[in-house]
Amino acid sequence: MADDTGTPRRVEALEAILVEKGYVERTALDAIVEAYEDVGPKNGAKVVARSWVDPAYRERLLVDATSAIAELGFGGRQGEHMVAVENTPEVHHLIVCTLCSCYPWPVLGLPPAWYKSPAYRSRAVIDPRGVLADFGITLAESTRIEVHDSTAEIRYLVVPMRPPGTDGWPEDKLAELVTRDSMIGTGLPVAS
Amino acid sequence: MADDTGTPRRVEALEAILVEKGYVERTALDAIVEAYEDVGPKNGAKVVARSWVDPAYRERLLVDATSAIAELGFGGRQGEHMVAVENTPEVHHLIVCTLCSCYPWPVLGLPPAWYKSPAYRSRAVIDPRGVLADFGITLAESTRIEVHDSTAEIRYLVVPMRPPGTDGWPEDKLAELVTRDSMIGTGLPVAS
Amino acid sequence: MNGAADLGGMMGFGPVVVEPEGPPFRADWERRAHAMVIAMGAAGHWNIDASRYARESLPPGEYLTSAYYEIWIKALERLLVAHGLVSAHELASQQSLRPGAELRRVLHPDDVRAMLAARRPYERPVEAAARYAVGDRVRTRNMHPTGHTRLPRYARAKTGVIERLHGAHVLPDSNAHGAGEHPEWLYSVRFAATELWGDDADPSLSVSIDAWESYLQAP
Amino acid sequence: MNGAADLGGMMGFGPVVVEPEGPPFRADWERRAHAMVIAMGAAGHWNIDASRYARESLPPGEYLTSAYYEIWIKALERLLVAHGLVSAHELASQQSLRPGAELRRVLHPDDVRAMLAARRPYERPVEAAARYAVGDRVRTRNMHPTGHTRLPRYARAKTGVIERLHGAHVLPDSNAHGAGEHPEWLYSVRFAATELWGDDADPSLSVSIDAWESYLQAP
Repeated sequence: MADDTGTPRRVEALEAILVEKGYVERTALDAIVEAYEDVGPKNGAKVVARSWVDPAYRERLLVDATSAIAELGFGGRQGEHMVAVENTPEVHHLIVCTLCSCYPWPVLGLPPAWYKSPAYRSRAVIDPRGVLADFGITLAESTRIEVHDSTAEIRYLVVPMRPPGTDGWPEDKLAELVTRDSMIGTGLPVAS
Repeated sequence: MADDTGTPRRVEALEAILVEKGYVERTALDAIVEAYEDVGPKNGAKVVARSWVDPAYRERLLVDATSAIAELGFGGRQGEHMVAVENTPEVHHLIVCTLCSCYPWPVLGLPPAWYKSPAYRSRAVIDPRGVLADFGITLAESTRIEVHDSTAEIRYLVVPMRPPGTDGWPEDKLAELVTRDSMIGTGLPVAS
Repeated sequence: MNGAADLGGMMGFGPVVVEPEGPPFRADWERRAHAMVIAMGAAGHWNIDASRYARESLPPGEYLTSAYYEIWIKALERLLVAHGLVSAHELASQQSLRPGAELRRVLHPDDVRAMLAARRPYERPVEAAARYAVGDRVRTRNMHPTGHTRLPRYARAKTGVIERLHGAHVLPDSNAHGAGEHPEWLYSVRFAATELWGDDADPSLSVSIDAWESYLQAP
Repeated sequence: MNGAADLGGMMGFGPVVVEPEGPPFRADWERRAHAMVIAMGAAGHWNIDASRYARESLPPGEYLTSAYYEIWIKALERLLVAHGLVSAHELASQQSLRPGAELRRVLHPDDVRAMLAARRPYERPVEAAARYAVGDRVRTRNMHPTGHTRLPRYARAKTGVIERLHGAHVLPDSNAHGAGEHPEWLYSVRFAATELWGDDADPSLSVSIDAWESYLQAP
């Protein structure tokens, strides 16, 4: 949808204007870009894996996610007020921001394009099973779905169910099973 | 908003395809175009002027507008089920079609672009006084506004109030005061 | 459907751009587009409700950035393709690549005036008596079909008063999808603006819609 | 406002185009746009709610046909102009034509990491006790402000149940317009899909929103 030539030029021109006026330093922009290259769903995967192996941590995560996540060193912008919601055989959680693109940056990184798309934002709250089908996911009809629309500064992290056949796995190997989408609710952990 | 070159070419190409396939005859299209050049708000103005001078006609118009309008020779497509609503010092009527562009073709002709615009369709039902202000109209605060959203095949005609100082005027002179917008509710008759 | 066409109550479009009274077309392609839609409608392969559904089904961004007769022509193209009368490839290449199909009816130039002047009422006889009478309080249903409906979003799950009966009319919700006319009683229902838009709304304002009986329930 | 950003329940956008896990940016201009929005946000001339309001105020057709970071950059341009930091003429000519104004704060490269890692909570102390408790039934207000709000249209005038208390948070409806933080208790409110979407909705589905106390009333 972006104009393939107009928009990059527009952005470049704006940067030049802001720099010339002394409002931004190019190296500050570089530093922001660089900072977000490092942040991604691997952070959240560590949180989930820890909750799978450490019942006390799981408890803390479900009661005060912001603090529990900070224990692992994650936090900051767009993660100030975290809530973790846990999938069970009875309930599946799905996160959306219908009004814009609210997303827990410190644990999942910046959101993928589909998360910000009108297709996802419009349909997640009225037809989540249809949305899950777009992701190749079919839940049991008996599974309830709870959709969380991030309308405030609360950021949600889905704790997916630990896959069967992973007893005794070390935490870092478990973390590899935890996909970005499984922590949004549009996916499941990789089959072990 | 229309692509100034792409759309005319697209329409022309479609016409050529339909003609080549034998689906439409160009002269039939010409005849449709010609037919709607003749139809305009002057028809509705005659209806309104008649209702101003003939109390029995006014009564028939308010009870069964389709038949009353047919008395003057107007009717047909997009005028099958007419309802006339009369402005008074207490109530001002405003017509809109929020869902598309329903409009009483036989009495008002084809709708102006603004009638079909998102700006008009979105705002007429929630902020009609703001819409009227765009048309330069300010009603008394004590005047109630009744908006009619044309969601079915009923087509509405507003009968505006007869301007003061027109006693004894002949019908055809009165009709000249009746503007298109005054029969939609976005205008008032021309001051006499 | 909850498409881009359902505009009542939306914000952000700016002021209405008023035009003086005059010819309704601003370019010749608009005249031809309008005429083609009417001529192909006369062919009898689809009805007015199907046309409206084709228009409101355009992707919302496209709907809102198209001139009105562009919406009409894009919807006409979709209907032609859906009914197998023109192929998508023909539209893309802007030329006819195979002979036309057999149309149910081809509009002849001599018949145009009579066709446009003809009343084609949407009222139908029904056996059932009207369930509601003028003055009755009714509540609109909270419904969000993916198909066509003429109950706008702003007027769903709202309580109003029956203002007029219009007889029984063809139901667009089924007619648009070739599922029959299923005529139902049609009513004007009037709502206080405070019911539609909340306590901050203008108390001197009311809005009526025309609503089929199945859109309504007891309050 | 009832702008194009308020997308919950709309239809016609087609399926979700799924992407594999990977870098969130698809072009370099997206990286720069994102970084500029953050850097100019750090200058302190507007807050996050004002940024959101600038985005949702874009003309709906433009909003829906813009890539997401285009929306961000267009809104940033509007904020810069509204705050007198860049002129519309400078944007149109794509060059700076006069010296910059005095910014409240210029983000230094060395401070970037610390700024991004800092918690900047939106919770505020308030004296008032929370009016509602977990399990209480509440009804959302029917409100249609022209200004910013975070109560989506699909969840207005609907009855739900308090699911969580989040403390008192900055109220976007006033903060977006520079009218103060006016913190209020913030709740998760859960609605049955049948309440939001009617009897035809999936009975196994619920949707929660986070709602400030002034969005709620007794049912």
